[in-house]
Amino acid sequence: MMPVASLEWFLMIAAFLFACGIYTILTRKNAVSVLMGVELVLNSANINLVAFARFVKPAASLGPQSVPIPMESGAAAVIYGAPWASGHVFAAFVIILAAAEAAVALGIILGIYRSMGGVDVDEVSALKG
Amino acid sequence: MILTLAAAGSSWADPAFWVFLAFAAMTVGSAVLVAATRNIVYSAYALLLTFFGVAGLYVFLDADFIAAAQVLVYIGGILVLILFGVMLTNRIHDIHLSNETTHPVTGAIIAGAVFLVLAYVALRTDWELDPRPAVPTSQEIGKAFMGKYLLAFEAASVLLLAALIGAAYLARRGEKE
Amino acid sequence: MSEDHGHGQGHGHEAPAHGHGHDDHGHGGGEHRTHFSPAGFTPGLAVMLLGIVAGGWCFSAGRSGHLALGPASIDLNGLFDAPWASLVILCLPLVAAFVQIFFGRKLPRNGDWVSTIAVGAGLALSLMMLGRIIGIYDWQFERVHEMEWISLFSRTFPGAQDVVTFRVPMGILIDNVTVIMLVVVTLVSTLVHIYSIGYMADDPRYSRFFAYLSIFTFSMLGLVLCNNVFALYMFWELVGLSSYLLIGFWFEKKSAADAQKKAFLVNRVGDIGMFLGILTFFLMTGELTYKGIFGSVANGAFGAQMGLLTAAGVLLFMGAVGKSAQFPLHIWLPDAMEGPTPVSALIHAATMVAAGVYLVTRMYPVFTPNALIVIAWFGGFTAIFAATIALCANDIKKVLAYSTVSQLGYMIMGLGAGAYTNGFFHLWTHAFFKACLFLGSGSVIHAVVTQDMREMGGLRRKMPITFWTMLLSTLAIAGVPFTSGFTSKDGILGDLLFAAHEHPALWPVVIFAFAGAGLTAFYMFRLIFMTFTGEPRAKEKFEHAHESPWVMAAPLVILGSLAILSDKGGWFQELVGKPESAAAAAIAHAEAMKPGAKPHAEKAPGHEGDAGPSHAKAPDVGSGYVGSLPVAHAGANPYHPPHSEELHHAHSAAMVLSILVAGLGIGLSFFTYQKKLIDPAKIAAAAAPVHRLLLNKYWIDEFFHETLVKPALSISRACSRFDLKVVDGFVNLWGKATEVWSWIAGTFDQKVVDGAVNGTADVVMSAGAALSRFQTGRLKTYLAWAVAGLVILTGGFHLVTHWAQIVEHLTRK
Amino acid sequence: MDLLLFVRTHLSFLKSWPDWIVYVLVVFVFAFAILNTLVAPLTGISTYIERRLAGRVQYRWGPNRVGFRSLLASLPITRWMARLADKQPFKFLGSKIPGGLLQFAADGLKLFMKEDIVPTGADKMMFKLSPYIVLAGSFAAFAVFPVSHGCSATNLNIGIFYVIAISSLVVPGILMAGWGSANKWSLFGGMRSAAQIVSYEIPVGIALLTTVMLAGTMNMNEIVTAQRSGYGIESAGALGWFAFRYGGLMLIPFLIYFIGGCAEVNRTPFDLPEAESELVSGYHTEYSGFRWSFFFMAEYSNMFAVGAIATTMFLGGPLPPYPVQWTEALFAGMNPNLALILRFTEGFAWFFAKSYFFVLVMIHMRWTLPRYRVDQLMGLCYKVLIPIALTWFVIMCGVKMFRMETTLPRATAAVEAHR
Repeated sequence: MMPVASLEWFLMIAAFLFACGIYTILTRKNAVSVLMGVELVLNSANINLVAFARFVKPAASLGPQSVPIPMESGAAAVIYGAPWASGHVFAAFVIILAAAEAAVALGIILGIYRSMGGVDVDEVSALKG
Repeated sequence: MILTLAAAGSSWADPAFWVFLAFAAMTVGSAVLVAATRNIVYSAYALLLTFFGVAGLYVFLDADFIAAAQVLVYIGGILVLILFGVMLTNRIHDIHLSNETTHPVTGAIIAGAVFLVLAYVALRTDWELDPRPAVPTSQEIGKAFMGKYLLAFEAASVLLLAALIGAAYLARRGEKE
Repeated sequence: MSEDHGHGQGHGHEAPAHGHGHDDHGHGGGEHRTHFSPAGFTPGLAVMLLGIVAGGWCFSAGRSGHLALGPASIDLNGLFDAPWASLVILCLPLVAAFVQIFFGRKLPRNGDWVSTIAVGAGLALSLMMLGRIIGIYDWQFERVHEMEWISLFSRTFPGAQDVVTFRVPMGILIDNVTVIMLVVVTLVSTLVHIYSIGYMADDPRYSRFFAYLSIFTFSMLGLVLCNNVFALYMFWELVGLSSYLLIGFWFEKKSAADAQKKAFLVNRVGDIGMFLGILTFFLMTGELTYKGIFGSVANGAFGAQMGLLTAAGVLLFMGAVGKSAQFPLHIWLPDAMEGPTPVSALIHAATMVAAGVYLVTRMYPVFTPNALIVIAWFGGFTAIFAATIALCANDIKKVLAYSTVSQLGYMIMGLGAGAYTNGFFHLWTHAFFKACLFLGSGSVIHAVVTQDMREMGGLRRKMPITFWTMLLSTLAIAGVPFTSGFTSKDGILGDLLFAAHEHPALWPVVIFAFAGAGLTAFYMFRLIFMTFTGEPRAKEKFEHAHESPWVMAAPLVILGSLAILSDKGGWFQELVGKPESAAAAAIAHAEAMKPGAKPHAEKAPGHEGDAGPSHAKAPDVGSGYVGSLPVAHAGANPYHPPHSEELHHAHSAAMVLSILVAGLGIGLSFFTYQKKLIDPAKIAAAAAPVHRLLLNKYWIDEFFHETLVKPALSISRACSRFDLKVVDGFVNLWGKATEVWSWIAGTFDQKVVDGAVNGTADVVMSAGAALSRFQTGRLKTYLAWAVAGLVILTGGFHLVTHWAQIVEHLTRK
Repeated sequence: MDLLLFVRTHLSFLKSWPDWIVYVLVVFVFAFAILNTLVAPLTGISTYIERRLAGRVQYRWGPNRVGFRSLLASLPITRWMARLADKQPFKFLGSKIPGGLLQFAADGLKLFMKEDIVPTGADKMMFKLSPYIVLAGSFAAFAVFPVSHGCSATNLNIGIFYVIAISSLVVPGILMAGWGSANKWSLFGGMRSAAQIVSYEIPVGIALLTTVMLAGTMNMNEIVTAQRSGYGIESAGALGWFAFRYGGLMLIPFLIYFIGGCAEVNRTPFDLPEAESELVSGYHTEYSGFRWSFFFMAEYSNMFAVGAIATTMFLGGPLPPYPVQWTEALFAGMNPNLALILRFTEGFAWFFAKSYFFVLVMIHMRWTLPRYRVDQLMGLCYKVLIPIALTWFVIMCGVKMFRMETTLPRATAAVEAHR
């Protein structure tokens, strides 16, 4: 059976999260809240990925579930997993990257805080042309 | 727009749908809080709610593994990091950590425009759906990780290691100076 | 054990095992010198006997198929059906090596016991396996445990047919050859470990030495156990690496460091060939496992290109040439004697140099007749060649080194001539007596702190155990009857004679072989006489001489007795059978492809060998071994070949001849060095050029230096000169031209262009100043612009294009 | 058996009711019932045990005396009889009646009675919200524990992963408490605790991952089923438990898990967050009365949860040490309902016995071991536990790959066939 809500619901929620994230990134001065905005954006992307993986018919280019290969000792097969699993895998990758990104970003923010005594991203404009 | 959503085959009679609505409302509302509150710690905890709501949405998408991963990584890891960041980069003693905003109007305009575009795309496209029963996902995800995406998987592990070292280095350097 | 270790410590002073870069001749600075006292040996003997009993127990346990522990009894039938036994044998030394490297210094006794016990356990298991295969008693016995190691795929979707795969299997192949090699490696390695406890005592890098020994043992075992050429190559290189480490163990000595580098580089030369061979086989057959390669070669993977198959075989053999120090690449082995003597015994006598022979044995089915003839020629020439050099060498270890080279030549020659079993059999016997000889020489060097035989003599009285064990081994290597060496060497010679009947091209090799046998007997007994008998030439050294501590003597005794006993029982000839030649099948394929060609393959030793034309499948029992099998197993080997007449004749002839030449050599050396009837100096003077030739080892090193090193240097020098003169000159010329032109251009530029340019520059500058206000350096601004652009690109574009529909749609709602 | 499924199938009178009522019933009523019949008593019993043990260890009489025994002993009739028997009353009477029961009740009463203080300057909302989050985080894990044979509140196929994930909800709660109650010590305590829990999740996760890898599933019921047999023996009993499988190799992950678990529940020797000597009382310094008791309950239910996870993943969950197949064969002959009840009771009893064993061990640890230093704590986690856990995970992968425990029996037949 399909989920109780249709695809559009999830897409709309994701879009809203995305907008909120963009707004947060654009308007906040505090670097940490900018980071929060980034997390929101990533989450919305994740929702889209998983939603598509659940609802939409997977493309043929995602390949078969498994490919048999000959082996001396018994038969074997290259397992590719179900085609729709790709969406989930991408979502998992996004989560992994988010973790890495948060760690590094916090490190950077601490460095900024130490060096310039504040975390206002508007003061951090060394790239000014 | 809501009309379109309502039309998009959602059974208002199903209690599960109301639970879904509750989760959606939680997600959206807390996202607004994240964007709007003056107090940064509040927005951090609003973010907690958002993450939790998103996890709920994953459950409604039959993505159990991703839901658990969401809770584990985002709430258990990233949110804690963010809270640490907040508490380390602000004077502790004042409760009402200021978190002022700049150019809210511009931001609102741009964000609104983005939302409109995305919503338009989401609602106007006719997606090629395939109705299929819900299956436990973790096994398939594991197969995909170990099979098709093995290289990406290893690369991700290396990236995590690099991030670990880099973060530790960045955080430590201040002490040396 | 501990006080005996102290005993060994006491001698460590004058042992050449000095870490601090002292030369191998060391300094004779020892105060208290205990001469050989039997009392000191009693615990040693006890432990030794205990070890022998334990080994025999393991062996018989494997033989009977169940390990009786008091009431309980473990069923050993499954020994080969699971990889764990082999894996334990393989991994124990590795673990020991790690423990040694990381915690060696902290452990009691610097942890020598860790490695020793690890290798000893491996020996016990290997003996069990040996017993098991003798219990099973099937010359075709084989077990493979394989797993997928690397597998890469091309992703051409959809459809699985066109998925190109590159797969490297990793696995364990256990058959009789493997098990026998396991026993050789672990046995010699264990004894050498024990020996080193005494020999390397109070070396500053004591534990490190044991770690290296264990690493070597590990890689050698891996080389023996693996079931595919890929892993074979890996462990091959690992073996080379550990040999590198051990040769240069006293790297403070420049000579050792040089020898180390030399060994490594020379081996590389061979390995390149081997690698090319492996690649050829992989490209042609797409297989990496032995079975796979043989199978697809037999199925005509090479099509009609028998030349390519021969070339591939010879390329593979190049690896063996490098490792087993065959003629062109033998130069590293004598220099490798710079390493500690246990290393020489373990690596450069018994095991590693045998790796080449093992390679040829393992890949035997893919060698075409022509390749085999090439191999036989290489081996035979090396045998005689090294033997001649050994005649004039005065360094005791050098003599042994050259004898090793020549013996390896024998093995290779035997394999090339189709004496599969006896070639491999000679590896087995040679491992023991040559290890014994080396350890004995080590104990001699340990006693009189020199390696020069001219300063020795009359040591028999001082060190009886060393003398007797070395004498036994010398008898064996000289091929005196009733010794192991006699059986194997005579088997090789007999098969060689037979093959020569089949194959005229092998007659010179036969000459080489017999001459080499005689020479071997001569110089080996020369060594014995010069070292142990007669009057001591260097008095004070003789005074200092003493028997070695039992940790060094016990291995000598065991190996010495094995030098006599290791050929008895005839089980070997029953277990090691010549495999079916894949090359023959390939040739048959090729013949089938071009009809009307005369079947040349029928007359190839590699094809049907010495077991008679009708028995290509039969195991090689060339040395005429028939009986002396347990009756229970008499029927166990259905492949027992009928005796072919000419084979029998060949073997009786070979026996007579070899005994003759051996006796001749022994007698000569007896009269020369014992009775002094013949003065070697006179002969040397008589044949001065030959003597000089031999003394300088045929100037091979110089030859290589002249032909390879110098040309390389001069070529590079020439290249650099060319680069400096011609290329740079050209460039500089252009530079000049450019300068001139640029001066012209410059004047034109300043006068004419700049006016225009400055105008443009002003415009650009103002524009840039205007635009640089966008570059606020704030991330947000950039993001804002980016997102706005996105929105405009998507939404705006869509609005513009689909305006009508949108209006219509909105109005419909 | 899944709770929703169970209700939908077994309670037939619900069939006629509309769907959403059943839903609400299950979600709220049953969950509520389970929490109040299972979890709250758990914490109660744990506190009771802790009090008594602490009393014994510290030689405090109260916790072992305040109870029916002394009540009875204080009655005049009792005194009179005691005088008759010339014995001390509490020795004389009710040696069967356990003491200290009332202490537990008194604790509860005290907690009810206490005034609920919200410090001025504290962030009201945070301060009030955090206990609920912490409690929810620690109780939510109970949803998937296999309390008896194949019986858990819900049969999640990612069970253990869910437990690890949901229990990380505690961390923000604790930080919330620490930050909300405008107090340095609370904040430090909260951050310490958060850091500690987050760090120790790694070795714990890896240790559990080892079991998951060996069992091949994350579903806790299936993990329990995987422990019914081992060493190639069909009905292996305790031998089949993962802790004792593979020749005891798995004892190391077991130990690592238990150490990490103790650290995750912030108890001595890992109770840095509430180190009285340094921080007054850690993140719940400012809390009092029932709010405080929420943290209290959360701690005890966490202890039980750690025990339950250890039981399920390493000690066969509801499986008895004797081969469960025996009792199954025994029950097979009975009337099915009776068999169902008996079987349920057996598993339930064993599960709780094992889990409480761990609770006992933790309590003993608390009253016997001194406290770690912060750097020692982190060093233990990052320099000792994580490397060992990782190494062991790889080792167990190898062990599983070569199927060491099943090769030996297979071998003989092959050689016999070969000869």
